[in-house]
Amino acid sequence: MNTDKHGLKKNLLRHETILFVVLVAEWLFFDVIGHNFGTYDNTCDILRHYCEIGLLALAMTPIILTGGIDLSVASLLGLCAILFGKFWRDAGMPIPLAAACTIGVGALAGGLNATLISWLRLPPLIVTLGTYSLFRGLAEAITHGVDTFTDFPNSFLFLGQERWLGIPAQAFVFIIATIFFWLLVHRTTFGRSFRAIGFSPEGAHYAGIPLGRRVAMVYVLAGVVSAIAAIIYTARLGQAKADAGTGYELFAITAVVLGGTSIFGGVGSIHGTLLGVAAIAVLHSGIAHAVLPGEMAGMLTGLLLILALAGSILPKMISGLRARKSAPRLAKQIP
Amino acid sequence: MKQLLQLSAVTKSFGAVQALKGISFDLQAGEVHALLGENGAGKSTLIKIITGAHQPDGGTIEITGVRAEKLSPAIAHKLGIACIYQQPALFPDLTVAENIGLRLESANSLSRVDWNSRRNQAQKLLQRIGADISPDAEVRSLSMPEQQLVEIACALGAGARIVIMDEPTASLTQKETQLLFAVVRDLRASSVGIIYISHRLEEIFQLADRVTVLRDGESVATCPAKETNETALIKLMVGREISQIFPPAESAPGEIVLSLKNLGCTAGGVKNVSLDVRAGEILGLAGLVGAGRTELARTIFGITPADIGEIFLRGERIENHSPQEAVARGIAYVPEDRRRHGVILEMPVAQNMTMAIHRRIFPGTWLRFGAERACALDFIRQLDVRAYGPEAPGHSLSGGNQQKVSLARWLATEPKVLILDEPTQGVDVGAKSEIHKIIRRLAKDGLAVLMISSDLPEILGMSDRIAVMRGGTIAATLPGKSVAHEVMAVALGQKRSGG
Amino acid sequence: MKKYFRELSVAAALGILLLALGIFAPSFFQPQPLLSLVTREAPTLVVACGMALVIICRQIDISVGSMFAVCSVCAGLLAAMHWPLALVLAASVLIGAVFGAFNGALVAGLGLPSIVVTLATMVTWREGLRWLRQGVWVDLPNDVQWFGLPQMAGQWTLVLVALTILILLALAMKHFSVGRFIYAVGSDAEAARLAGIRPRLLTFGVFVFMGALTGLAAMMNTIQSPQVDPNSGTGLELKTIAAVVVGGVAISGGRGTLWGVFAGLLLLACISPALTHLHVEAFWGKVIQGAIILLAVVADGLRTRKQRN
Amino acid sequence: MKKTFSLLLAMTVAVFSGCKQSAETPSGGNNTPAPAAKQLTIGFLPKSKGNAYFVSCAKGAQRAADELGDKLIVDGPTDPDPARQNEIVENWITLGVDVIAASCENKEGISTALRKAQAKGIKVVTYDADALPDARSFFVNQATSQGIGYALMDEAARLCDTNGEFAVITGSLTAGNQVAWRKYVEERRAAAYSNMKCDAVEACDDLKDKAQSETTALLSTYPNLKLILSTTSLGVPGAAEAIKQAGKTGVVKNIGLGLPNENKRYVHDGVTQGVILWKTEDLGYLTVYAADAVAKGALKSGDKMFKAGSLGEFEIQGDNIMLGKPFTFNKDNIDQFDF
Repeated sequence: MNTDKHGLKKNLLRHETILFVVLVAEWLFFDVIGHNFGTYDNTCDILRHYCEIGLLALAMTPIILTGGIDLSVASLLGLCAILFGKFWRDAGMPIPLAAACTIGVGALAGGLNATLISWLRLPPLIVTLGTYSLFRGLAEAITHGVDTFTDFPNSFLFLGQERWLGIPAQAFVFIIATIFFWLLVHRTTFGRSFRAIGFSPEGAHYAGIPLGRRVAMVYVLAGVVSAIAAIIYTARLGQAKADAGTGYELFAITAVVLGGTSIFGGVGSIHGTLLGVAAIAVLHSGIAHAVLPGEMAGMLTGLLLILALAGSILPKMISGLRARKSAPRLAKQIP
Repeated sequence: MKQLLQLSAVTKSFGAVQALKGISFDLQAGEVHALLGENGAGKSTLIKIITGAHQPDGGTIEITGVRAEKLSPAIAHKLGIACIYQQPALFPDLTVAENIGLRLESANSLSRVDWNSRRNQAQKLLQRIGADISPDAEVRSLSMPEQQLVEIACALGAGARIVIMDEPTASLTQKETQLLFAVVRDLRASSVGIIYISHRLEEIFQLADRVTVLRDGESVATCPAKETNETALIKLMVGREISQIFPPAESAPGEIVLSLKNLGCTAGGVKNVSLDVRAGEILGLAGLVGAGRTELARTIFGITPADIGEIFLRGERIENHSPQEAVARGIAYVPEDRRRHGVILEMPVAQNMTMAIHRRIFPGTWLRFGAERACALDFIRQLDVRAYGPEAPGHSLSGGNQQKVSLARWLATEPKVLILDEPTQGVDVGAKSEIHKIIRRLAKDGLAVLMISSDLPEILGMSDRIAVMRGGTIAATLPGKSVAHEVMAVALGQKRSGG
Repeated sequence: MKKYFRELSVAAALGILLLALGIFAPSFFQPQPLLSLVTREAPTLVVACGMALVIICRQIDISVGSMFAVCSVCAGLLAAMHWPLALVLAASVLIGAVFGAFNGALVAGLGLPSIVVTLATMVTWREGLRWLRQGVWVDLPNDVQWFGLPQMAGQWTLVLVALTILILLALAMKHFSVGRFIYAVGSDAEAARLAGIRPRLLTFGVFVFMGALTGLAAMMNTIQSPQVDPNSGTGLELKTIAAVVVGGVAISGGRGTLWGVFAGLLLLACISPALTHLHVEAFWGKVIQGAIILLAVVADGLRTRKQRN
Repeated sequence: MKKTFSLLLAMTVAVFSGCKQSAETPSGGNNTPAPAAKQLTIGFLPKSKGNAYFVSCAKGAQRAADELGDKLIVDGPTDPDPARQNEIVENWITLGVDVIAASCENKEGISTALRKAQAKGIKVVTYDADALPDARSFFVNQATSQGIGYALMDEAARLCDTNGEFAVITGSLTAGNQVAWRKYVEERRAAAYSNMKCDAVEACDDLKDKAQSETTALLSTYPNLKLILSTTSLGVPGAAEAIKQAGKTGVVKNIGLGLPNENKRYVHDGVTQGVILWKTEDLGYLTVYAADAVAKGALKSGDKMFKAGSLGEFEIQGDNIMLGKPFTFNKDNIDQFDF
C-alpha cells in the first residue's frame, strides 16, 4: 500500500494544517506591521484575555461533535460569576468552597440543558436559546442588575492577573482543560461515541451506545467549564457582575467552527479548536497593536470563517464529483 | 412498437472508479424491461442518469427519438420519466395527498394548489393500487411498505411514459406484490415502458419481456425473458456459477438459550409472543411485512422495551430497557436498515466493527488503536470483507460488505443470541451466499440465531425451525423442512395455500 | 383540530395572558398605546414571517439584525438626501435582497451550513456598519415620518402592511405550489430534487426573500421616528427565532405555519409591556422569556414522547 | 496524524523562538523619560465605540492632539463586554503608548489593568467615569455622579412643581454609571422631594426603539405620570417619540441626559423640556491636554489650576480637574450647539 504519500498529501490539505499556516501568517504579519506584537508579554496577555473564551470553545467542541450546540454557555458564565460572588461575600464561604459550589451550580445548570435535550429529545438550539435568556435573566434578577462583587483577596486575584513560573496563572487551568478535552475526544471511547452520535444518532443507538448519557455528559461538562471560566473571569477582572461574558457564546462557536469542526457533527478536533481560538485571539490583538480600527477584527473574523468553510468545502466538491454523491447537497440545518 | 428510450455508449465515472463503461440500453413502449446485476454493477447509476440525477460523462440519451442534453430531475419529470426508488423519496412532514400532489402537479411555482382535487386524485390512485392509506395521513406515520405504495401511486398518477421501478417489492407483502404486478401489467397494456429492477429472479420471469444484465459497468447481455432461465441469468450476473443451494444444516440444536414468555410491547405492536431459541439453531422468523417481526426483534433488543411478559436468557429472567443492557447480556441485533442503523457510513470499518465492544476492547475507556486494528483485520479476514483497509469509511463499501461489517460488529460482542433482520436484503447474489455460509457456520459453533427474512427461499433453506408471525404474534411454528406455501398460508392467515 | 394543536395552544396562552391583563391591569387595553405597541412590533412581524420561511426550509438566518441595521441606515441616508420615499423603499428592499442573495449564494450555491454563514455575515455587516458610521444617528427630514401621513393613519398603514404580508404569505404557503415546495425542501431536500423541485434555487430564493423582507421591515421602522439609530435591530435575530419556534415551526424544517408564528410573536411581544402593567420589576423580563421558550418546547417534547409510547 | 502533529510542534517552536527574540528589543519609549519635544502616543478609551456621546468626545480629543502634535489612538469595546476594556488597556501596554485616557465601564475591573500600566511607566488619566484613585493620576471630572443625579432630579422636580409621579428609563440594569446615577436620583428624591414618587425603572438596552416601547407601556400603565427621566442619551429621543405618539406632548414632561443634536427636534416641538449634559467636545479636549501635561510632567499633583489650550483655565480640586457644571440644553439655547 502506498498510503504514505497519499497520507502526507492528505495531512497537508487537512483543515488544521491550513489553519495553522494561516495562524503563523497572521502572527508574522502583525509582528511586522504591529508594535511590540510578537513579544512574550503580549503572548501572555493574549493567553489571559482569551482563556475564558478558549475554555468555552473547548467545552463546545464535544457538543458540536455530537451534532448539538450550546448557546447558553456565556449566560451561564454570567450567572456563575455572580453566584460565586454571592457565595463568597454574602454566604461568607472561603474562596475554595465558593468555587466548588459555583462549579456545582454550573453542573446543575448544564444538567438542565442535558435533561431537556437528552431526555425529552428536544432540539439543542432551541433549548439553549431558552436557557440563554433564562440564565442571564436569573443573573440579573438575583443582583437586580446592580449588585457588583469586588474586593476579592489578592490570593484569589493571582489566578487571573499574575504569572506563575513565568506563565499567566490561568493558563495552567487552560492547559489542564485542553489536555483533558483532547484525551476525552481523541483517546477515549467517549470521544468515539460523540462522533458516532454526531454522524448518526440512530446508528449509535442501535450499536448499544448509551445515547442519552453521552449527550447529557457533554452538556453537563459545558456547565462545569462555564463555571470554571466564570471564576477565572472574576479573578481576571477583580469583580463579578451579571453582564459577565456577554457575547462569548458566539466567539466560542466561531472558534470551534473555524477550527474545522462540522456544525453537523461527527467531524472535528480539539487541536483544531485550539487553533481556531488562537486565530481569533491573534487577529484581535494584532489589529490593536497595528493601531487599526477595532471593527476590522470582527469583520476579518467573519471573512475568515466564510473562507475557512468555503476552503473546506472546495476539495470536497472536487472529490465529491468523483465520489458517489455528485452534486453538493444542501447543507442540512443542525438538528 | 415505439422506441421510448435509447442510451448509447453512456459512460460515467466517480473519481477513479468507472461506474458505467459505455452502456447501451433501450426501452420500447409497452414492454417490461428487467435490469439485473449484482450490487455495484451500475444499475443505480444507470437509473440516476435516466432520471437526470446524475449527468453522464459521455454517450447520448434519446427520449422518444429526441436527444436529451443536460437532463435534470425537473426535465426528466416533464419528459414523462417517473421513478420508484428503493428508499422512498417522500417528504416525511407532509401528508400523503401533498406528497402525491407535489409529484404530479406542474412544477410552476406560482400555480394554485387545489386541495379538493388533490385529495380526490390521491384517493383514486391509492384505491387503484389497493392501498388502504388515508390521503391525510402524515407520511412520517406510515410504515416502510406503505410509503412504497405511496411512491408507486405517485409514479402511476404522473401519467409517465417511462416508469422505473427499483426493487419495488422489497418490502411489500405477497398480496401487495400481486396488486403491483397487476398495475404493472396494466401500464404495459397502455404502452408505457417499464424498467424493472429486482433481485428476485422469479419476479423477473413473471413480469419481464426482456432482460438486460449488467456486470461491472457493462451490459453483458440483453435477451427476451422467455429465452433464458434463472441459472443462465445468475451465471451472467456473477460471471461464474454459483450454487443456489443453501449450506446444509450440520449442527444439532442444544439447550434453550433465549426464551420468550407472553412477551408484548404496545408501542411496537407486539403481543403475547412465546418462543424458544436453542443453541446451534437457526430459527427463521417469517411473516408478512408489518406482522411485527422487526418490532419483536427491537423489543428483545431493548429499543422499544417490553411492557408485558418475560424474557429468559439461559433460564435467567432478564429485562432489557435499552440496547446497551441487551448487548451486555449477550444479545446482538443486526438491524434491517443497515445504512441508517447498521453501519455509520462516515466512520471507518474498524471503528464500526468495534463500536459495540468498547468496554471489552478498550478497558478503562482508553482507546487502543493497535488492538482495534487487529480486531478489525481479524474480522475482515474471517468474513472476507472487501475494503481497502480497516480505515476505509463505511460508505466506500458495497451493500454486501457493509452488511458484513454490521455483522462483524455484533459477532465481536461474542453474543449468545444473534438476531438477524433481513440479513441479505439488497445484497448481491455472491455476497448473499457468503453471508449464508457465515450464518450457518455461526450456528454450528453453538450460537442461537433468530433470522428474520422476507425472502422465502432463504427462510426455507436456512432455518432449522420456522416461526411465522401474523398480527404481532406467533401464528405457528413449523419444522425447517416445510414447504413455501405452508409458510405463506400461515402468514396470510388462510387455511388454503397462499401463493 | 389536532393538526393546529400548537398554534391553538400558543393562542390560548396569549389569551390567558390577555385575560390576566384584562383583570389585573385593564389599562393595558387603551386603544392608542396599544396601537403604538402593535406598530412597534409590525417590522418584527415582517422579519418573523421571513424567518419562518427560512426555518421551514430547514435553514436559519441569524444575520437579520445586522441586515436590518444596514438597511435602516441606508434608507435613512437616502431619505435625508430627499429621495422620493417610494424610491427609498425600493432601495431598502433591494439592498436587503442583495444581502440576502449573498447569504443565499453561500448557503445554496456552495452548500455551506446556514448557521455558520449567517453568523459570519452577522458579525461582518454589523462591524462594517459601525466602522463606516461610528454610531452616528441619521436625522430625517420632517415629512418622512409616517410617510407624511397623520400619525394615526401612518400607524394603521404600517400595521395593515404587516398583517397583509402575514396573510398573503400564510395563504401562499398553503395554496401556492411554491409554498408547498418550501415545505418539501425543508422536509427532505434530496427527495425534493428527485421530485423535480430545484431545492438550491428555492433555498437561494428564500434567503433573497428574507433579505427583501428585512429591507422592507427596516423601512417600516425608519419611518416611525425622525431619526435612525444605527444600532437598531440588535437582537432581532433571537427575537424572531424565538417567536418562530414558540409558534410551533420545527427547527428541523418542514413543519409549522405562519399563524403559529403570529401567535408566538404576539405572546413574546406582550411580555415586556405586560410586566410593566402588572408592576413586575424589569429584570424578570429575560427570565420569563426564557421560561416561555422552554415551556413551549418542553410541552412539545412531552407530547411527542407520549405519542411515541 | 502524527506527522501533522510534529509539523505543528516544530512550527510552534519556531514562532515562539522568534517572539522571544523580538521581546529582547526595547519596547516603547516609556522606560526612558520622554524628551519634551517628542511626539506622545495617547490611548483614548471610550466606554463603547459607536456611541454618539463618545464620538463627540473623541472629536474634541483629536482636535487637542492635533494642536499638541500628539498621536491619538481611539479604541473601545464594540460589544457590551466589560472585559474588553481591560483587553484594550493591556494591548496598549504592550503596544507602548505613553498616556492612557480612559472612561471606565467598571471601576474595580479596569483598575487592575490601569495599575499595571502605571507600573510600566505609562501615565493614566481618567475622564467621564473614574477608576479607583490609586489607578490614575487625575480624573477629568465633567460632573460627579452625584452632581448629575441631583441635577436631573432637581430639573424633574422643577418641571413637576415638586410633586407627582415619574418614571425612569435606564440604559441597562447593569452598567456602572447608570447604576450610580439612578442611585443619586433616588437619594435626591428621598431627601428633597418626598412628594414625588418614582413609579418604575425600565431598561432600554441602549436602544432607542426599546426606549420608545417601554415608555409607551409606562404611559398607559401609570396614567398619572407627569414626567419621564432618562439616564441614558438613547432614552430621551425614544421616550419623546412615545410621548408624542401617545398625544401627551406637554402633559408628560421629558428630560434626561442627552446630546443636543439628537434632541433638537423634540425640544422645539415641546415634547422634551430639556436635556442635561456637559460640552462633550470640551471634555475630550481637556482630557487630552491633561494627559499630555501629565506625561510631560507639566501637571503634577498639588497643582490648583490647569490651562488647556484655547479653553483656558480649569480648577483642580484634589486630583479632579473640574470641567464645570452640567449644562441644561433647552429650547432657547439648543440651536447654538452642534454635537
